[in-house]
Amino acid sequence: MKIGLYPGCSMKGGAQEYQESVAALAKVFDIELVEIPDWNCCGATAAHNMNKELSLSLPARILALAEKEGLSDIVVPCAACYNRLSLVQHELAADASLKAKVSSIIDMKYEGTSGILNIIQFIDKYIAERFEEKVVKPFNYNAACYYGCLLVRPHNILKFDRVEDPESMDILVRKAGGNAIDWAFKTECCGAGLSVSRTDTVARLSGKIMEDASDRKAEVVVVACPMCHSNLDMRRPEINKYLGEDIKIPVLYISQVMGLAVGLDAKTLGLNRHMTEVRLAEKPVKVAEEPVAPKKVANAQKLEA
Amino acid sequence: MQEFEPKIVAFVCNWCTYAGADLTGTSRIKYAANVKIIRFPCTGRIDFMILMKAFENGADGIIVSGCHPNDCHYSTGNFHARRRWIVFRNLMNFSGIETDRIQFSWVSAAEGFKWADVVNNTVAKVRELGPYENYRKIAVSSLFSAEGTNNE
Amino acid sequence: MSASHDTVHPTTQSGQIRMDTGVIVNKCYQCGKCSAGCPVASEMDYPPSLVMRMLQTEEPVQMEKLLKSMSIWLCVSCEMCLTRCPMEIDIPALMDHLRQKSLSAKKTNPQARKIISFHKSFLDSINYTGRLYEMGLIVDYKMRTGAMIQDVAIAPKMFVKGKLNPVPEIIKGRKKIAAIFNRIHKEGK
Amino acid sequence: MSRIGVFVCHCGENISATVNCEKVAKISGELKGVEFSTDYKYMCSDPGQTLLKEAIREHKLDGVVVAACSPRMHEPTFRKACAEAGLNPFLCEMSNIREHCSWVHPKDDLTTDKAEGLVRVMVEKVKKNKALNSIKVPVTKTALVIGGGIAGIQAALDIANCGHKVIMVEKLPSIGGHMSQLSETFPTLDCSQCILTPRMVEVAQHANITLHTYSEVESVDGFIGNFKVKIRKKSKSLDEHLCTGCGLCTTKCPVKKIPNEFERGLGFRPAIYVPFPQAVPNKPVIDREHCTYYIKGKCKVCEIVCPTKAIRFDQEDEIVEVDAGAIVLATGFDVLKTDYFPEYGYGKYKDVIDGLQFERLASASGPTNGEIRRPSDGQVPKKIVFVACAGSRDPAKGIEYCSKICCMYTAKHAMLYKHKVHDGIPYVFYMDIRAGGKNYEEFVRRAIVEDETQYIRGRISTIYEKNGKLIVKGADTLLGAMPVEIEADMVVLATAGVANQGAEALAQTVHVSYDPYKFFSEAHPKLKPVETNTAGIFLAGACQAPKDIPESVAAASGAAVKVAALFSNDMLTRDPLVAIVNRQAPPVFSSCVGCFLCQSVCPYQAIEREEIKNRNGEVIKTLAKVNEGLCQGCGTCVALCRTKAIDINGYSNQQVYSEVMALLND
Repeated sequence: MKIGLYPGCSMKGGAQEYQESVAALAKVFDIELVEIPDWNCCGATAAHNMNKELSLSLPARILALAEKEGLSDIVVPCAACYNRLSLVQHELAADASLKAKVSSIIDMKYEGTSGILNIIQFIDKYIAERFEEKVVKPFNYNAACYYGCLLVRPHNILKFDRVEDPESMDILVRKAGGNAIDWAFKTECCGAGLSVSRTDTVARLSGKIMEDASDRKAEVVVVACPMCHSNLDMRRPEINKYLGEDIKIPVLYISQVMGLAVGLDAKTLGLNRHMTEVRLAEKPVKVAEEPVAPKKVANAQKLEA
Repeated sequence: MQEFEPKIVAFVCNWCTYAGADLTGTSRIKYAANVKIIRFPCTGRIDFMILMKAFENGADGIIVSGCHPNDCHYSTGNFHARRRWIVFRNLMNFSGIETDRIQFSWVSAAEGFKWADVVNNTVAKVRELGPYENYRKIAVSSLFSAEGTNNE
Repeated sequence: MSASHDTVHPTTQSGQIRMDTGVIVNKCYQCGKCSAGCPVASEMDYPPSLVMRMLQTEEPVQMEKLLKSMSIWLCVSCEMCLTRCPMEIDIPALMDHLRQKSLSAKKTNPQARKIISFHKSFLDSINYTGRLYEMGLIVDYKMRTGAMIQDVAIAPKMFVKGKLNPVPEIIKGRKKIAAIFNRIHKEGK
Repeated sequence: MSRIGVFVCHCGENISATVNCEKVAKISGELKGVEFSTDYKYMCSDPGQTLLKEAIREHKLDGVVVAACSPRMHEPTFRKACAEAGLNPFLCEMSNIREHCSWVHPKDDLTTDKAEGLVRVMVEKVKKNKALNSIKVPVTKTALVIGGGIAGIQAALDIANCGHKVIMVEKLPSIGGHMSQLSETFPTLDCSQCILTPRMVEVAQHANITLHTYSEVESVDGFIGNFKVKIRKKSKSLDEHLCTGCGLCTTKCPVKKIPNEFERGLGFRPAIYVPFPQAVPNKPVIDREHCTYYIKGKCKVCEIVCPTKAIRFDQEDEIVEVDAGAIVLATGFDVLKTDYFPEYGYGKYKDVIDGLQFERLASASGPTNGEIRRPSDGQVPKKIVFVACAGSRDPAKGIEYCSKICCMYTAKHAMLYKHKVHDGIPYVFYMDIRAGGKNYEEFVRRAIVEDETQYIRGRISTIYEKNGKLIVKGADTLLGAMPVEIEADMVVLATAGVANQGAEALAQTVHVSYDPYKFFSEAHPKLKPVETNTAGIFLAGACQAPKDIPESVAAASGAAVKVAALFSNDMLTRDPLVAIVNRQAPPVFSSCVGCFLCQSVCPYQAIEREEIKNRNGEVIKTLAKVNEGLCQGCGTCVALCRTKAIDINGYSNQQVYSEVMALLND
């Protein structure tokens, strides 16, 4: 099975372990990930903050390249890149003249036909149903799934999961034998692109997130975005300084969690690359208990319905 | 030469579209003067002899408009009208009348703007189609004349 | 509804904004839900709902304030405001619009220098290599801001962890990327 | 040769501003069959009508065309004037040259031409008009009131006290509606139960009122004065005549943990239950969904303990057929399901409740006996956040309109809380305070000034739980939209008032129109607020739009008067604009061939079969016959009749064809 891959810059640098784990996981389920040849950066926050055309053109080129390769599905593990690519595809689909303008800027033919998958959609589509039989080492920890902003918003365009209190990652974690806890900061912002320029802000925002996670007895925070990861993981010293605590909860990529469950070793998954040491106490494999999903509707409401 | 001014007859129901057209008036929304309205109790009353009669007498276009589905003052009249319209469309095709010459629509008593739009769009459409003469040419005038339909 | 009803007036400021971003500022009825949910509102000089109000006034003075504000640069485009806005007003798009307006009018807030420099360094990195070269970015950023000591502590650790790439990845099509930048640059002129 | 009079109205400037009225009058004066024509500034004015009457007498007119405003406006006026001048009113028609001409076109010849055309059309129509006499139909002086809330109760009592019979149908086991759930009522803070219960009892005991609880309207046929209604009395599994309401069964029922609807899920009830202590009638029903006997086939404890042996497990639904002359809809409202707002965590966090639930907490007869205790752990909350506009004025997720009652009941809630928990702090997040009403604004001020309620102008973004507290994230838009975070013990959402779930279905059953929000539509937003577009059916209370108690009661009394007025005559006069089957001399009798297609399409079952017999009493022909009482004059039958045997007064084929030809041949 051949699927396009857009790793994005951070996976080549700060978030190599993310790429390593995704690749390893794909391999287990013999999926061939084809990197889009000669891909460029999507422009991230910088581009759409500074220049509209640029923020459209850079992703457009990527998609155009993918089309040239005839890659119908491209997985974009980085939530930020996923967000940019999806938005651009949507915006260009809505406006023909803009589409024409952009393809003249990038000097390439752009159709906007490729299916863009975030990491969760990718796993759901190509791995999920074959996953459980391959689980050898259930990941039985309390996991706080952190979705961040870019995976679910803007909902009217991405149309992915529930915009408030999403659950797709929780479901995957449960499949991996983990206990996805119910918590309040699933989609609160971590500070994103301000990581370098406003570290204090990031410390505060990410701090609140880590605080709630630890309050609710999370043993691990699971993410699907290098930016979230670097803020929650790399900025941990600042976070702990802000909170005046010493939170040691490691931050794992969803791909790493699922990798561990199917028995891949820490090194292959690049767990060693995290700034916050990943120390997960060995636990006796308990029968994966029925996860306590948050009660959606109170009885009274049920009866009315 | 001056532009062709189409003659358009509007057959509307008393409860929704007639009231809607009244609202267009009270809201002072302007629309083309080519349309004259004939009031019916319900679109269910409008049989297609009447439509044919209009064409025979030189109508270039027709608007049939009543209450929205489920809003009919008589609960089902507009459904009959809709079914009849489907049949009539085939008859029009058969007799070579462009179906665009008839605009069938729902305009509620609250849709003053919509009425103006319906009129203007129809006028524009019919203006493009040009005047309608064929029927008058072929119509055997006695066939549908008032006496013919007179029941006494 | 007839067309006459939602005609845009590019003569007015809000009409202009609507043309450029599709956002109708007068839709906002100041419920403040955006400011309530905004992660950085507490640090902003004008929280989102206030930004909306200032735009509604049509006062050049207010627009001036906004272009010189910190708010527009602190906005992290997390889209929370849009997600919860009862009127579905695309404030993030508005923020992008204001940022670019502020840049082209050369009115950017001095305190936003660091943020803007970061963005600039970021884009330059793309311009030169086609991709983001983190090490390069950081260095370049430090040159711009003079924040020499910032983060030097973690750099080595990152290096050890293989998180910092000593050599930039340069893509074959970098000339094409540069071309893109040029074309857009000319457009801007 | 007809003698028609044409009267062109200027309507002040309204018509004459764009239409040359004099010209219109002059031209139409020259039309064939027009005897007299003139124009006048205000035809509808008294001198205008006098002018009309005199002309009729003077010129012996046998037809009148008034070219003025919409017939929907003044047709009755001018027809009345004609009648007074001795001309059959149905020989008078109106040309709408205002709404359909002068107001929608610019001042130019085309507009005047169109006006002339419109007049010509009516002149031709009038030539074919027939003198008609209005139809008299008997009125059944019994009113059907659907819904037993405060509106229904008020309407029923008012009508009954006028000496007319009333049949009340209530869906639930008891009447009382939402008002019976309320603790105190604004702006006077008098106890809801105390003022409502006497009324409920009065209904039950009133000689003129028949009460059907636990019942629903199955179908409505007929028309004003003569409705035929089928009511489904759902089985209560109980012989009401034997039951004394001792309540033993309810105490002995083994199933006890069913969330109590009346308590909005804050309390529990058994499977055989009386919804609340003051219920009317105060007799239990068995909830078959939860009753062990109906689920497992055994139990019957209630039957065993019942001293009067009133339990009837095999009892079936009963269909009651009643005649009614008028119908009052008083089906009330519902509150928006709050799971529209996942960010508020309703249903997820026990201590986030809605307004009605708070009413129950504050109610002396409620699950906490009137003590404000939070559902999760029964603690007395020290900080409560009240969220106004939870769903109202929210096109994105809720409803566009303002629910109107929330501002007031939220202020009331804050007050009640403060009165019960003196050291507690009530916060109210609001957008605007809409306190238009007698003593309303003063009430809200009191809540703010005397009871020190913290009013914060801004909407909540999100609510989440943090070690036992509810963190409420809002902003204070009066402090530069500064973010506000409150650690509350409980949150009350002022959820939007929406139309009842069954509203749409009911509207279709009784044939009334409803708005996009499924609220029933009044006939006129200002001048006919309690009438519907269907004659004989009236509206009372919140089934029309969110209303508070005073408004609902006022509307109910209004509807009652309309019903009483309708019942004040034994006969009801109706326009004779109905269908007729033509009759001809024997041997033909009629061009009707008896296919009865008309019968199959008539929405009112107004077509009957008439058998024509010869001397020996043998049926020689069967014809369609229209029941003038039932026919509403939609004309669907006319359009379908293959032999054009059926026609309709006022819109006859002749009239219509003349109109069409006049309209097109100028």
